[in-house]
Amino acid sequence: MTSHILSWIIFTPLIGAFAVLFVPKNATACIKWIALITTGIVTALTGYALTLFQPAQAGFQMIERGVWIPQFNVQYLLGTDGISFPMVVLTAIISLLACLASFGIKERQKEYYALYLLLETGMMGTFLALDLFLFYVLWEVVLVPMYFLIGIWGGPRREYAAIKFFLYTLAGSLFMLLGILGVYFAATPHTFDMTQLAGMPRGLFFQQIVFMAFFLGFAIKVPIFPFHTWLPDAHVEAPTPISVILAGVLLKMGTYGFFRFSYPLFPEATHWFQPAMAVLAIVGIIYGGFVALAQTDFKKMVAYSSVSHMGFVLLGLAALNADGFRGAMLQMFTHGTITGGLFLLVGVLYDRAHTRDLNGFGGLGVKMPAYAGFLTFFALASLGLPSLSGFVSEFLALLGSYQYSKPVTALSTIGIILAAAYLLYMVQRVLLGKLNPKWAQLPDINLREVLTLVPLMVLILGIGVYPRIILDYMIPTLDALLKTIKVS
Amino acid sequence: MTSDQIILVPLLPFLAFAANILAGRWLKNRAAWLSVATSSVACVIALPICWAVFQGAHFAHQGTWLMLGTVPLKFGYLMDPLSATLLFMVTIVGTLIQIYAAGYMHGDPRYSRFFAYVSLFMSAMLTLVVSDNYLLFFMAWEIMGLCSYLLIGFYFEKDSAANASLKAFLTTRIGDVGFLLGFLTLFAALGTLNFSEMNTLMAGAHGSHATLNTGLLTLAALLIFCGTIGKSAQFPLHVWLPDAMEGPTPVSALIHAATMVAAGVFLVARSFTLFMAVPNILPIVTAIGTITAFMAAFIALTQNDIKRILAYSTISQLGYMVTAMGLSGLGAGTFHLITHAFFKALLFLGAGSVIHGTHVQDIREMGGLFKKMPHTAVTFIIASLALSGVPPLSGFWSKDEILLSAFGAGNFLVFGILLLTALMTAFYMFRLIFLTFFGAARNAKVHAHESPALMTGPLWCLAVGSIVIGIPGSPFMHHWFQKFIAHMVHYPEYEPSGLVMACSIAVAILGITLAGVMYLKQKHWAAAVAKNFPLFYRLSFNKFYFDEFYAAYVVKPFNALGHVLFGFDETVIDGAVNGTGRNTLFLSEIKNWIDQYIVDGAVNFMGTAVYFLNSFVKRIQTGFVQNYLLIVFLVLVAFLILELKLA
Amino acid sequence: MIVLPLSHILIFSLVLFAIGVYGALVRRNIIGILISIELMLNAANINLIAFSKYTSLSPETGQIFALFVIAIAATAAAVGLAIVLALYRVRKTVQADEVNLLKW
Amino acid sequence: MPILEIAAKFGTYAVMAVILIFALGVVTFRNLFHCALCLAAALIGTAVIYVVLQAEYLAAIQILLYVGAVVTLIIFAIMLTEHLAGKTARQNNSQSLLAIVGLLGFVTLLATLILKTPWPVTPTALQAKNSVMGLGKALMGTYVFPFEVISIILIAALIGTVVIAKKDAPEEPL
Repeated sequence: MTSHILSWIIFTPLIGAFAVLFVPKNATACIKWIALITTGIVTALTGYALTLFQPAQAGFQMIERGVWIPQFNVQYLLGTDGISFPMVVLTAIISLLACLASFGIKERQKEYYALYLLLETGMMGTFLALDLFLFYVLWEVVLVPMYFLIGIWGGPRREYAAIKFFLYTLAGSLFMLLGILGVYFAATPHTFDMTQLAGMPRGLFFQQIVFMAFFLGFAIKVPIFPFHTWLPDAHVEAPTPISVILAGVLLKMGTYGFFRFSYPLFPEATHWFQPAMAVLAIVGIIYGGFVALAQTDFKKMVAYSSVSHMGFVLLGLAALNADGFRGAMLQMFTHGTITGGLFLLVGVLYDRAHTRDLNGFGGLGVKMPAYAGFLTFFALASLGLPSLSGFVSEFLALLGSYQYSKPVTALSTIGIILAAAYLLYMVQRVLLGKLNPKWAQLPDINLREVLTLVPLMVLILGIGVYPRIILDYMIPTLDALLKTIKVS
Repeated sequence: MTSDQIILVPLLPFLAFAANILAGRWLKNRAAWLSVATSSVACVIALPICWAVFQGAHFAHQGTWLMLGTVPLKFGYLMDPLSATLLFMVTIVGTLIQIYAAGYMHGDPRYSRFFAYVSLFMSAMLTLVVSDNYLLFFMAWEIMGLCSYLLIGFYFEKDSAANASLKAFLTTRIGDVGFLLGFLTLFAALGTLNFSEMNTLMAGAHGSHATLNTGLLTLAALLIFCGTIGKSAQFPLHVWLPDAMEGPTPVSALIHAATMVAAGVFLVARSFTLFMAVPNILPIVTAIGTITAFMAAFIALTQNDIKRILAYSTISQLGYMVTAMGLSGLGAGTFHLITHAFFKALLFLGAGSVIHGTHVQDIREMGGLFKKMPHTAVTFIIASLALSGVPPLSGFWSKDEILLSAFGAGNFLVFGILLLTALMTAFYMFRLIFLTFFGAARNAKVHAHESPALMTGPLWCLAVGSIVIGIPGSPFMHHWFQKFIAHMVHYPEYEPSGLVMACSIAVAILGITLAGVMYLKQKHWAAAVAKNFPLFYRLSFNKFYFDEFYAAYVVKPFNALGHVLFGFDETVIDGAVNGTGRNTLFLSEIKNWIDQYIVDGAVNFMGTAVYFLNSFVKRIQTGFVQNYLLIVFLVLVAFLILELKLA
Repeated sequence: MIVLPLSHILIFSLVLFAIGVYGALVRRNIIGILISIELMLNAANINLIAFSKYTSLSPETGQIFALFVIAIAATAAAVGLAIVLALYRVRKTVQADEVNLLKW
Repeated sequence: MPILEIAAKFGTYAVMAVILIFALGVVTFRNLFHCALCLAAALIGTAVIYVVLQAEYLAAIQILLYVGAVVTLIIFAIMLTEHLAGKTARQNNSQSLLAIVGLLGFVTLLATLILKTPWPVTPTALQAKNSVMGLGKALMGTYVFPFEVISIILIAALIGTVVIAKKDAPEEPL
């Protein structure tokens, strides 16, 4: 099993999905536990892989190679390194917690959990595939269950949101497919193998074209302004656990793509595109912040805050230096945990009050003290309070971007102020002030919900206090990547 | 002795915080004692170390926290004269205030929560004091901001408290972002965030600016000073502090008078070598400090809320300290920081005691409380005398040092303004005292009573402190304190001047006398002044309209921009997306028409033709299985015959 | 061991098979058809065993296939009769020529 | 040629004839019940032929399975649909003439073919004694896969039969 640990991580959820399919649909308890245990096993496997992972080694590890379509030189090629492994860990944790959070879903549970587990397979595969073709297939695999999960279990405008999400991302991945084919045909011999493709020289013009194609695919997923409008709709309509997955993992697939494919494959184009990337990053940060400030829907506010926070990832990416990269990678991880937690908390409130209108709440801090504590914690983490993980990542991203451009950094700090403004304004509208008598009967957060949040809090606090626990896994790989880009 | 136990100093209150937040429901009233106990132990641990530093020792230790590029970023503690001084002050004042709070907050439903926050604050403040680099300093700084936010909004059911907490956090956050950018700039310029390393670099570069990027350093200093402006409530970001008085009074004493707001001044003191090394920055600091000192004192003249008067007084005194820093008076500023912490904490605690005893905050409803609350009144008057600068109380010595700095530097404009501010300080403090403690009771509904010993005890301790803490910096000890601080970094020192001292004493007595005349003897004078100088009165009473200005020109545009951009999102971007969708639908409808009538037409024709032919052939299909079977069989036979014939 | 010429056995089984086919073609009752099919299968079995006995060096092969055929025949009979019963329940008839849903 | 052998040979031919007669009975009797009995007889006769061909095990199976199980099954089915079978309605449809013609052609053709073909009869094979043990070994060795497939088919048929034949319960949402 050791030699195929990555395959096990990818396909265990699929096995779980099949198991769910063989359970009668009325045995909901059984279905839930199968799903939970499956995601638990995946987390355990990831933990086991963590012990096998060599943090000091820069290249790909635990490689699995198999022939898939020999005619086109397509391989079943898996591997991990300091960029993908933190994402795998994040996916495993978020999937497990979101699965626990899914226990509140009441209708069509069998289909829900089957699709949910399929989704996890897709996500894991996306982060672990090193063959471009395999990557594309798994990238698309994510799309399909997501479409159904939003479209069936979503809110009132779910069809619109699901179709919008699907078409947006599909349009993006179409460009990406073109890019992948371009890379494939330009390579001699034709190959999809990342380990071989990374070192090959390519013409600048070709790089620029294909970089743009990849960029569109990834930018929509991140999402980067102006491709972000699917995000608020999808988030608002999706059921809580799916929002968590969406914010926690799916958005990271875009920025992961930059790290894994765009940068090592097109180093010259990366330098060429650096200014545009930086500008898009600030626009995202500030724009997302301002729009979040204007929201009255709790979930939409968190969704736009994601746009702003993912801007910091982009900022770190645009910096093209060690600190920026570290900040971006760390921000990917921390944003997953923090925003995931915020969405869980929105869900907790929505399950009780059946509304997300921020102006309709007020004074809940009195009735729900524990909930208030959690919400305040995650809001503070999100606004980048030092000693919580969000601060470290934003600090590193800013430090990186500062070395690249001072005005960019100065402008993006507006985002930090805005984050404080919209998050604390949200806290004030929900928790503080006079208790709205309508909510006098709301029960406080329950044990299951607490269980979904506490691991995230531990991560946030742990990374915030001592970020090396995770940064040491990333640094060798990121430094190697930086060298690749700089040398070329 | 090893100095590593210094780590325990911030850690112990943090443990109290963790215990109170997690187990507050069971701890109930014991929460306070947990906080007080940890704080006291921290004090006991800290004081010997401080003493060692006072004797000339110097401790530092660090460990790697993060890798920046290839440079390790090390976190550690640094015990030098500056941090030892603050550590001494913070642990003592903090512990006393917490003891007081145990009495003051008695019976509050969120009692344990309160002490959790206060312990967290203590932990952060102590971390800040002992930290040896900007990043750790900033982290502690931000957590203090959080505690401030949480404690201002402690009575969050009140909308005013909720708003005040938000305002406080956001306003200071603006300064903090400047601070963040500031030390990023510093890192870019120097490659280090460590205070000691910075001091060494600055000292080495002294006189030869060529080795350092002066422009970048100036920018860094300016941005770092933004942090001070936000945290120490300097003009123009001072607006949050008066509103912060919505928090419980011990919080006002601890956070918004003695410690946290002083951290901004401490930041300048920490960065003093930087500020000294770059030109053009100190005048800005002086200007900001002077404007703040004067403006806040001027506003305090007409306020009626007991805590607000004290809040503006705090702003004004912080302005004094910043001015001192700007005039290169590191010793004077730090000295005033310490003395101010004692007497201002005392004032706030006294005010808290008054509020606790009367349940009103408006001084117009008080009066004649001296007899009913003797302990409170006496200690309050001691603190006010100290603040007004009456010798030999502590405030006199420190204020005198600051005035001397201005005088010695030859900056007579600043000297004059500071002197005027001192006059106003004495006036508004004694206006407050005369209205509160003397005269007749103006509101019959107020039934005042003296506070319990748990509260008056700390009052007396602080009163003693307010009296004696000035001694180390006074001529009686040959300005020992200033010389002690000067170990760290060299700055201009001035000979004590009798003229300055005389001016200082004169304005203090003048202010007190004026207040006495106006509020005890000739009571109609106050109204007459207000009437004759309506412009000044209104400016003062309405706090120079800062809040209104910010509301109209900052908050509103920000919100409006948010809505505009959201509208852009909804209409333009989504419009484009949905338009694409709609156009595609339209195209597909055209295609649908073609499909239906042209492509399908052809297909349907084929179908019709086949149907026509089939009407003959279909007769074979009888529907009887055995017919089919027979046909199959016969065909089989036929094939057999055929096959054999061929063979 | 009784030695008959192989061709005799084959002709016997051929006739038996032909009788079965006849039954399958002409019986109106579906059960009758099934019975006739059993006859045909029997004839085939005889052939299998005879061939294996006379020509092969491993006489088991034919027997094993005969076994399989018997097994399949049993299932066929069972399923077929079940269908007949279901049909009877629905249509109240077991006559093949009264069921002509396949008609044009 | 010993007399016993001749007798046995003719006995065999007689059995064959009897089988054919019973088979004709199977396809001609009007009463289905009689048909089933004829079938049983024909099957028993076939078992005798198996014995002649030295397939004793198969003969046993033939009787157990065919006569014991299948015929019983058929009789049950007949009885369940009895009130129709009891009426001795016309049992043959209108295509019997055509069928007979075709069949006669078929039989003639194949019979000539059989007689003309030089069958590669191996005398050694005729002498070989085949044991039940060999049969079992082959079944569990070479033919184990088809054997398993057959068992799956059996179980599927078993379930299928139950599903098809059971009375329709009131429609339940799946």
